[in-house]
Parts: sequence; C-alpha cells; structure tokens
Amino acid sequence: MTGATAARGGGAEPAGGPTGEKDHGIHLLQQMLRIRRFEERCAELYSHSLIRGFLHLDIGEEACAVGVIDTLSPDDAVVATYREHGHALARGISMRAAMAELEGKVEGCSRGRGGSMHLFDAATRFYGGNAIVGGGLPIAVGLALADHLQGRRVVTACFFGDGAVAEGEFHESMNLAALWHLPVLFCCENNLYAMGTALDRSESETDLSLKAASYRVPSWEVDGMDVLAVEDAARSAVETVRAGGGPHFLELRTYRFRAHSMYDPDRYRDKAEIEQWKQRDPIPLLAERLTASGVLTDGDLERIEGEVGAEVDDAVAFAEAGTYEATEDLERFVTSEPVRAGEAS
Amino acid sequence: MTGATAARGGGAEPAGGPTGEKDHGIHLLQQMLRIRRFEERCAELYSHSLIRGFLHLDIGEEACAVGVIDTLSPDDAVVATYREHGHALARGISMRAAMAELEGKVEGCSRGRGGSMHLFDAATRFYGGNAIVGGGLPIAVGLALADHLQGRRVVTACFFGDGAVAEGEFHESMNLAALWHLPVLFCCENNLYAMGTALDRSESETDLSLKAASYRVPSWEVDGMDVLAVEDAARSAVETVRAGGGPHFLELRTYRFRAHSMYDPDRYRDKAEIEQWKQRDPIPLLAERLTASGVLTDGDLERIEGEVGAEVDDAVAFAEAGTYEATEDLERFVTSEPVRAGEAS
Amino acid sequence: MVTYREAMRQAIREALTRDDRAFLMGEDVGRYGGCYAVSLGLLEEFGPERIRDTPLSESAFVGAGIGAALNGMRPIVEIMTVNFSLLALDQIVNNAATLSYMSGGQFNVPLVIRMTTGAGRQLGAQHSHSLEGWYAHIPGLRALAPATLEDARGMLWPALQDPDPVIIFEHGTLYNIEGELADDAGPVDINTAAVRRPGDDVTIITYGGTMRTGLGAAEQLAGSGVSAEVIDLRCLRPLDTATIVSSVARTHRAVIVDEGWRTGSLAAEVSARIMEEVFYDLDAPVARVCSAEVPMPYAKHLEDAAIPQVADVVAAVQMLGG
Amino acid sequence: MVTYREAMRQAIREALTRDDRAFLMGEDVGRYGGCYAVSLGLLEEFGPERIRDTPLSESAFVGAGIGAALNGMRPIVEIMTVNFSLLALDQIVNNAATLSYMSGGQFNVPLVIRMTTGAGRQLGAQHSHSLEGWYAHIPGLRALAPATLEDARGMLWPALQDPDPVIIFEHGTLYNIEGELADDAGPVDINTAAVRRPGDDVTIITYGGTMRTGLGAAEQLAGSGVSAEVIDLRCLRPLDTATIVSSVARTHRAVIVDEGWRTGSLAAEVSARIMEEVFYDLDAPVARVCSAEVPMPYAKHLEDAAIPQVADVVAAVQMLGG
Ligand SMILES: Cc1ncc(C[n+]2csc(CCOP(=O)(O)OP(=O)(O)O)c2C)c(N)n1
Ligand SMILES: Cc1ncc(C[n+]2csc(CCOP(=O)(O)OP(=O)(O)O)c2C)c(N)n1
Ligand SMILES: [Mg+2]
Ligand SMILES: [Mg+2]
Repeated sequence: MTGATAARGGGAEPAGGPTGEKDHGIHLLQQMLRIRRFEERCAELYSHSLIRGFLHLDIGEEACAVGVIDTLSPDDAVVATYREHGHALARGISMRAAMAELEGKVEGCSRGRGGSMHLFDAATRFYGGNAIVGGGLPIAVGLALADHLQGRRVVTACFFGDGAVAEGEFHESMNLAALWHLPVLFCCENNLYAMGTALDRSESETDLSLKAASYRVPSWEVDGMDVLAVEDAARSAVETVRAGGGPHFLELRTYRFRAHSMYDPDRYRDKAEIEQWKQRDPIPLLAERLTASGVLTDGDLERIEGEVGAEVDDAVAFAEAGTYEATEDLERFVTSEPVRAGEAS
Repeated sequence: MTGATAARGGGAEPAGGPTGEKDHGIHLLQQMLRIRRFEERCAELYSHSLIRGFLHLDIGEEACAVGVIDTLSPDDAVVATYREHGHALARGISMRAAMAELEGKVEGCSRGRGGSMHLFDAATRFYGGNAIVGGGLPIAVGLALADHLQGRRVVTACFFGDGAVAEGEFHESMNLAALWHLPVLFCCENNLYAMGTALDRSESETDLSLKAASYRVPSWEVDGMDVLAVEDAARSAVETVRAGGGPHFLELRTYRFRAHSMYDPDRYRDKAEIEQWKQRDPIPLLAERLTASGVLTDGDLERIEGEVGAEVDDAVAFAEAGTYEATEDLERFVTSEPVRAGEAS
Repeated sequence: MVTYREAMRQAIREALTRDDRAFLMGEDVGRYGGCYAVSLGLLEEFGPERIRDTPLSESAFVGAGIGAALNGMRPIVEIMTVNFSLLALDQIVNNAATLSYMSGGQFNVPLVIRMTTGAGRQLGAQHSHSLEGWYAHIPGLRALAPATLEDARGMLWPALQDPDPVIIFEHGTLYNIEGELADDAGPVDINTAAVRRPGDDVTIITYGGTMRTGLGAAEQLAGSGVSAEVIDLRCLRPLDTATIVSSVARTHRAVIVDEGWRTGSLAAEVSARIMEEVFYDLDAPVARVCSAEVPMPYAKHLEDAAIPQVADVVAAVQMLGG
Repeated sequence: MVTYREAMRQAIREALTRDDRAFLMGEDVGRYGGCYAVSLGLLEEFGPERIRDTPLSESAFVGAGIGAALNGMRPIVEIMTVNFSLLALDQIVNNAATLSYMSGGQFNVPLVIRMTTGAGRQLGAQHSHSLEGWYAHIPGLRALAPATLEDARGMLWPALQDPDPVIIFEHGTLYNIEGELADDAGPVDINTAAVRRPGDDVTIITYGGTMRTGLGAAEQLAGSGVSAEVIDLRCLRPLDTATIVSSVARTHRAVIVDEGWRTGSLAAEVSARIMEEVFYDLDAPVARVCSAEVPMPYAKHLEDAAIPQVADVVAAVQMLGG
C-alpha cells in the first residue's frame, strides 16, 4: 500500500454526511468565527500587555482545526502545537478558560501556568499545547499505543506544522506509528512557512505525500482553506484509522494571514502572496457557499457574529475578573497530587 | 528526479574500469582478506582479554567497505560506525596502528584513547569510528558542507547500518544534504539486523529506496556480498557526487556472519539463514570468479594468505611491543594542543 | 545466590504480573533479551505486546512512553544506556517533567525509564557517561540509583506506583554482582538514603557505581583505625538531605564519591547542602572524589586513573586529618 | 548608544569580515533576521552561503557545524534557544566535546555555538530553561556567558579563535539593554571572571541573566552600609576559581546568584569550590539564591516568584550576618 492522495484542489462539494445539513454548515461557520474573533481580541489584549509571552495566531487556518476536530468523538484525543487556540476552541475548551489562561489567571484551563502555548484540558482529552516543534508527535504515538493496548477504538489527532517535518521526531514518530499500526491521524498544517523559512528552503522534497509513503502511511492532500474539504478528508481518514487501518496523514494546505508571532515583522513574505491567500479566507469562502445553497440567509451572519462577539466579550470579562494563583502555591503540581476537595478547575 | 535503482540482485560482471584488471581484482581480494584475518585475530585476542570493551566484527560484510572505499581518492573523507575495522583498513590505516589501538597502546591510531569503536586517522581523512547509531551522519554533512563552501571537489562517504535509518538523525541529515546539494555518499550497510532487531521489525517500509526518494536522493540497491558490484555502483555514485550531482544513497545488502558483538549470543537469527548467507561469502565469491576468469591462478591464494597472515602477525607483534600512555598524560587532548616536537603518533 | 541482573528481572516480572497496565519497551528488550540480558526470557513469558522491541528511535519511543503513561498505562521504558538518553532528553525534560505542572495538575506521567549508566568497562568516551547528576537537576523527575541487590529488586515497583516520572540508573558494572536475596524481598523505600555502614569519624557519601568503592575505602580505613560511615544516596532526586546532615553533624567530616565529572557533579550539590546545613559542625572542608574531567579513555590504565578508586577515597579521607 | 543585540551583531560582522572561514548557520538567521533580530541585515551583507538558514533540524545542523569545523571552517551555529539545544545534545556531548580526545589529538572542533537562554519573559516551562550549568559540566567544551555590552561585543572573536568548541549563552532579557560601547571595542579575555563592583563585606557571585540582579542587590546593600563585591563569572567552563577565592578570602562571606534550579546548579559547584579552597576563611556558610525548583510558570507573578530577584539576594546577604 502506498499513499493515496485525494480531495486535491478546490474541494468539491462533499456528498452525504452531516456536512450536507443546514445546521452543520452553520456550526462550522460559527466555530471558525469563534476562533477568528477570539484571536483578534487576543492580538488587541497583547498590545495592551494583558497577554504576554509568545502569542501565535491561527487566523487564516481555522478550517484545519475546525474541519478535523469536528469529525472526532469525545473520547478521541488531540495533540497540538503552540499555535493551538483554534484547536482548543474547536475541541470544546471554553473561551472563558482559554482567555483566562492567556491572561495568566488561575481560572485558566492550565491555571495560568501554561499561557498561550500550553492550553490543556483533561475533560476533552486535549493534551496541549506543545512549544517544541515536533515534540507532540511521539506523545501522540504513545496515546495511541495505550488505546491500542487497551483495545479502545479511539483516534489520536496530532497537529503540527510543515516546519516540523524536518525534525527527527517527525520521522521517528511516523515510523513507529506505522510499524505498530497505531490509530494516529497525523495532521500537517502546511502553511508554507516555518517562521521565516519557506517550505522549499526547509525540505529537499516538498511533496509531503512521498514522505508519508516512505513509512507506508496513506496520505491525503487537502485544501486547508475549505473546511468542507477538510472535514470530508478527515472523516474518511478518521473512520479508517478508527477501524484499525493504522495511521493516516493529512496534508492541510493552508496559510497564516498574520505574522508568525507578535514579534515577527513578517519581512520574508510577499505582500501579494498574502493578499492572494486572503482571497481564499476560509470564513467568507464557507459563508458564500452556504449563502449560495440557501443555508445561510439574510441576517444569519449578523446573528452569528453577534453571538460570537458576545461570547468573546464574556470570555474577556471572565478573564479580567479572574484571580491570580497564590504565590505560595508556586510549587504545587511539580509532582502530581490528588485533586483537593472543593477545588475549582 | 526520483531515486534510481540499479545493480539489483547478483551483480553482473561490471564492464570497463579498473575492476577488469588482473591486479585490481587481486587487490580487492587481498583487501577483503586483510580485514577477515585481522578480525579473526581480534576475536582471538578478545578471548585472551588483550582487547576489551565492545568489539564489533565486520566479517561477512567486507565487500562493502572495500568496494566503496576503493573508489575514493585520497582527499575524500570517510565517516564510519563502531563496526569500522574494515573501513579503516580499506582506507589505509595500517594494521599496526589499528591493532595497537585495539590493545590500548599509545602507538594506536587514536593513542589507545579510542579503542575498537573509535579508530581515527587524519592522514587518510578517516573521521572515526562513531559509537552512537546515526551520530556520524550529521558530521558527514558538515564535512561535505565545508568542501562545498571551499569549492573542493571532494566526496564524503558516510557508512551506517540499517538500524540507523530509524533514527531522527538519518532523516535530518538526508534532508540537509539534499537541500544543500552536498557531496555526500550515504552508504547504508543493510545487514538486515540492528543487534537483535530485524529490519522489518524496525521499519514500516523496508524498501529503503523509497526513503531516499522522499528526500530526492538518488539511490542504488546493491548486492553487498559482491565486491565488484559494490565497486561498480560506488564508482558511478562517487563520480556523480564529485561532479556536483548532490548526495547519493547506496543500499548495500549484506550480512554479518558473526554475532553483533562479543557479548551477543545470537539467539535471534536462524542458523539456516546464517548458513545460507555464508554461501555468498564475498571472499570465496570473488576468488572463484577471479579463478574462473584466469586472473587468480594456482598458488596465488596461498601467497596472498601468506602475505596477509604475515601482516596480521606483524601487527600483533607491534601492538604487543607497544607501550601504554603515561597516566600523567590522562588529561592531554581534552582540549587540543599543538603537536609537541619530536612526538610519535 | 542471585545477580543484580536477575534481581532487576524479578522486579520487572513482578511489575508486569501485578499490574496489567505495565509493559516494558525499548531497543532489543525482547528477542535479543536486553542488551545486558536483564529482560532475558520475559518475551516468552509476557509476549511481544508487553515486552515490546522498538526501532532505534530514542526520542520517539521515550515520547511514546510518556503518551502511554498519560493515557492509562504504566510503561517501563528501557533506554539501553544513559549515553543514548541524550537523544531523548527533549522528551524527558520538556514533556515528562513538565506536563503535570504546565497543565495545572490535570495530567500526570506515571512513567519509569530505566537505563544503564557509568564507566569502568573500557567502552570509551561515547559509552561511559555518568549523567545521573543532570537528571537530578530536573524538577518533576525522581531519580533512583539502586546499588544493591535489594534495591535492584525493590525499587521498580514503588517507582511504578509513583504518579510521576521516575528514572532508574543501573550501573553497568553492577549487573554481575551476586549475593543473597531473601525470597520475600520486595518493594523498598524510594525516598531516603541508606546508611550502608555506620561509623563515627567521617562520612563517605556516594551512590550507584561508586557505592562499593566507598565501602571498600571504609573497610580499608577501619584497618588504620578510622571509622567511616558510608551513606548510599539511592534516591538522587529528591535528595535526602536529612540523612546526610545527621551523619555529618556527628562525624564532622565528609567525603563525597561520585563517578560524574567533578565540575557540576551531584557531589557539588551534596557539598553545597552540607555547607548550607552543617557548616558550623564541620571540622574540615568537605572533599570530593570524582572522575577526572576527561572524555573516558579506552585504555584500562587510563580509565582506572580517570574514575574514583578505593585508594583515592582513602587518600581523601586521610587528607581531611582529624 | 548600542544595544546588546547590536553588540552581538557587530561581533558576528567582525568575525565574518576578518575570517573568511567563518559563517553563521541556524534557524531563521537569514531571511527572518534571527529570532531575536541579532543577525538582521547580515544576509544582505554576506549572502546566503555565509548567513545560512537551516531547516528545523537541530541535531543535524549542529552536527554539520562540527563536521564543517573539522574540515577547515569556523562555523558559528545559532541554536534559537537553549531549550531546543536538548535536541542537539548528542552531537555536542558525544562528538564536539570528545573528538579531540578520542582521536588522540588528531582532530579538533573549532566551533562556536550561540544560544539564547533563560527565563523572565513569560514563555512558560518549555521555553525558559537555564541550562548553562549542564554545559559547564562537560569536559572538552568552553562555556561563556556575556552579561555586558563589552562581552557581547568581544567574546565571539576569541571564541572563534579557540581551537575547541565554545558555547555562548545570551540571556534573552539582555538583548534590549543599552549603553555606551567604545568605537574600538574589541576582543575580551575569555578565561577569567570579572569583578564588576569591588566591595569588602561580602562577595556576590553571579553570571548571565542574574548579573544585573547581583549589581542591583549590591547597590541596595550599599544604602544600608554593606559593601558587596560582585563577581561576574563570564566564563562558566573553565571556571576561574582564583578570582572567586581571592575575593572570598578577603570578604569571608559569599552569596551565589544563579537562575538555574538550585539542585545541581552551577551555584552548587561554586559553593563546593569555595568549600574546598577557602573554608577556613569563611565567617558564614556560603548561600545560594537560585530559581525555585519548578518548571517555569507563565503567569508573571509566579515567574517572578520563581527566579532570583534583587530582594532575594539582599535578604540572603543579610541572613549571613556579619
Ligand atoms: C525544536 C524547536 N526549534 C525551534 C523552535 C522555534 N520555533 C517555534 S515555531 C517555529 C516554526 C514552526 O513552523 P511550522 O512547524 O511550520 O508551524 P507554524 O508555526 O507554521 O504553524 C519555530 C522555528 C521551537 N519551538 N522548537
Ligand atoms: C543511539 C544509539 N542507540 C543504541 C545503541 C546501541 N547499539 C549499538 S549498535 C546497535 C545496532 C545498530 O544496528 P545497525 O545500524 O543495523 O548496524 P550494524 O550493527 O548492523 O552494523 C545498537 C542498537 C547505540 N550505539 N546508539
Ligand atoms: Mg508552517
Ligand atoms: Mg544492521
């Protein structure tokens, strides 16, 4: 078996499945908008120094997180990178918990210990938030190994960037997952850049499906700006993985509209290139299609924007009202402890 | 460009080149015999505790080292593993210096500091002897980078085992060499086992040419028991690399006749498998062909064996007569120092 | 009579028998039987799912151990030797040691990593590291160094019960030591140091591969009328300062023996703690006997000169006067 | 006025101008301009062969630096931060640090590796390590920590002339510090510690990111009549014991300030050396002010609580009495 490539290009309207349903299309749109508006607010808060450290925005890439994660069940697991707000929100971490985390409050999903790069949530099996490029891949393999050993039909979706493909851990993890036939869905968000390094200056072979094939891992190349295409490919892949088909690889071709982080003056990309990709913004792309097919009608978008805006406002208010962990508790959780009775989080 | 695969199988008689010459065939035979007899003596000395530490024998695989290294020029570089006696001897390190090293004498090629796994020789550009699986590959990339930057038409031959292919450093090094188009010849001695782990329990995809292709590195799959086939493939590869063709990959299909090391009871391989491979012992294989073609005639083999035996005896005598470095010099060379006037080594 | 190797094997067998979430994973732990034959026979006993051979991919299989531990298993990951653990340090330091803290206590990593450590077998510079001190530096990890049969037999089970990652260092020169081990030998305490020999005149503090060097020195010193107490640290992180302090407060003198390179060694930490806690009780400065600061040489006489020997410890004690 | 960042850039420019074997290699050193903008503009000045962007492959490009150094070049390898250097430790410890010794002096590795280190910028547990002490443990390496503009400007050239591998740690909180730098500022000594402020009552020993913390404490102590001498170690390996000893022999008291975690810190080594060399001159036990033993938290108040602050140093000095 060698790699299979499907859903190349513009993403044909997927047949069947929940994506055909009205509510579902709107749900996807709303999920992407939640991420977009949340992150726009993050950027603002950063400029007011309410968020600090490194902040990496997912803006432009929302279809990847939303499209894949929407196909997962609650007992599946997610591993992500430092650019993981979108994945966290799509997975079901509340905006409140995420925003409180970014503001370093104890009400945050990691008690303010993690910050933007380290969102965690046991309830939704969200295993971070990993700030070492490639560092999450072996962990995903291990999560899947445990599921395999315990006979659970569970999928671990592991997100990483195109830059991670150059790391040794990518190679070792792909091989291990394939060798042991483990239920991992490798999701490479290929946004063409690793910080300032374009893919073709990072990889001698930029066709990532050849890499997947070199481990006997089937792969799909997907339009990562088209949430329906992403969802479609992810659904097939997740089904196969869950059915015992071994690891699969999704290359999600996407683009970040903003700089790498808040420190990045973005000198290495053509303005024209950025503009061109913005023409394929996943949010209007979906909105237009939903409008054309009559799913989205007059006033719907405004209503959704209103709901999302309110949710963001509420999250910010929650975060600002939050408290800081007592400094005496600095050393808690270096080693684990039983949850103390009556405690939040 | 994707990987090219050539010289598969039994190794047709190569056309042209020095391999057709009488002296050359005999030279190759003698080189392999030197390695074989040297290592047989090493095993003996080990059982008498004159050699200690880890000792990995190349016996059965001599055609790989000899066939490749014979095609190199003096200003090319060699990087090898802990199983490198063969490579060191083929490259021109004297048996005396190698044997003295194995016995821990200051007359050894690494002053007795390195032992079996760390033979070094600046004169022949032999960069070790690396005991970390995969650890030599990045160094080979760097040697080649320096040659590239300084405009030298020099090739770095880097030897490693099939086991090393699973390491992240293999992946990173292949990509780097290919991305920068560096003159490295990657020589994978695929003896089907990494210690007790068979290749198919180490790699999800055992066709190594697919791995090379995933970096856009052209590859050859070669019968590693046939020194002429090895030499033939290596010569083409070295020429292309030297001419600026970027890195190339040779998969040398070979087998070790002995256990992994002196500690290995060799429980994981079939006796029948070993016997079958011994039928393809590279030394008789070449001897028979040279006899058939009239190159090797009556008495030649005995004469060569005699010469080789004398060389081994001499090396052992040299090593035994050697001296131990003064203990006061323990800390010399932790940092480098100008060579002291009038000093051996 | 059992060997240290067999004691370790019994410990692994116990772990896999008592806890079906436990499994052993590493290079050549299965068909080969373990590079130091520790797991010999276990593949036949427990099968390939639980005695799991891995490719040469230290970072990935250690990381996989972390992931499996996060997800309900109790992995015992074997890294052949501490030397190769450098390839897995990112996973150990950045993930295993941090996940509990970074997640605000939501996750924990009940992982055991075993590895051979140390010099003394003429394996040269790349195969002779003693990096226990490095691991003892990392918050979030527990580090153990069994130096006796009892500890080889008894440390694994409590390590596996620990909800957080534990590193076990097995010194390569110990596997063949032999001795009696009670039939009912079982779990030992993994929090405290052990006084291996009581004494009054000086405290010799050591662990792992040099523990027997310390005992040898004490024996020899006894011949010349010096009564040395020997402390085996056993648990390198967290360090049991109390046992050290109460001994040195009584003997007023201490020598630390550590196979690590002197600069930045674990011995330095022990010295600094004695400074901080027992300074006013000291009759002489605390001394260290460590490895020479050289990549380990192959030749035996050089290697012997590089690592702590009984005579070096005796000399260090004698230098303290008293 | 120049910044520390600009001083480093000048140093790189000098190296590439004076020695055509020198080149800079690392992730995003070129088009991006360096993750901390140190190499901004150098790509335009020296071209892509000498300002060489690499893929995210820390082990391979550090190893490639070793190979290039072995083969006549003078590479300056930038690892974005010490945190990612864990991925390259095998190459650094097993190759760069050993090749001279293992080869009996036939080969040497004239390589410089630069990396950002330290906490203080709310980057969380995986991006805030202070592992200088680990590197200072390894024979065969030299480790430098420029804490001033002069050292940022002047350490690179002598490091590049060193025939052996040198690691340079640039603390992330220093890049924006500004000050005067003489037009003819150039190479500085890379063997000795520097007394940054003379004093008589106590010696504060520190380096890198906490050097200014030490100076701040001395300033504050001066207000209450305590005269503190501040020593900047600068060269972490080999350690300049003589400068420490001669100061402490005079002040009789010492506090070591180190951003590393306390257990197994470089501060422990300094304490142990003072113990060994100046024990009889000490009026009080040597104290350490180090980071709390926690993975670094994101929230600012927690991070501040975790790393040494001026007040902590002042308190430690006051605790010594005297
Ligand atoms: C091992 C490691 N090296 C370097 C970095 C610094 N760094 C953070 S993000 C990044 C770029 C990663 O690019 P990619 O994987 O494509 O993900 P993207 O940021 O595009 O989502 C780099 C170099 C890091 N975090 N980890
Ligand atoms: C990084 C690392 N892991 C493990 C080892 C232990 N080890 C030494 S040789 C070897 C097998 C290597 O197999 P292969 O690469 O196929 O080479 P071969 O021995 O067959 O020549 C192993 C596991 C090592 N030296 N380095
Ligand atoms: Mg990217
Ligand atoms: Mg092999």
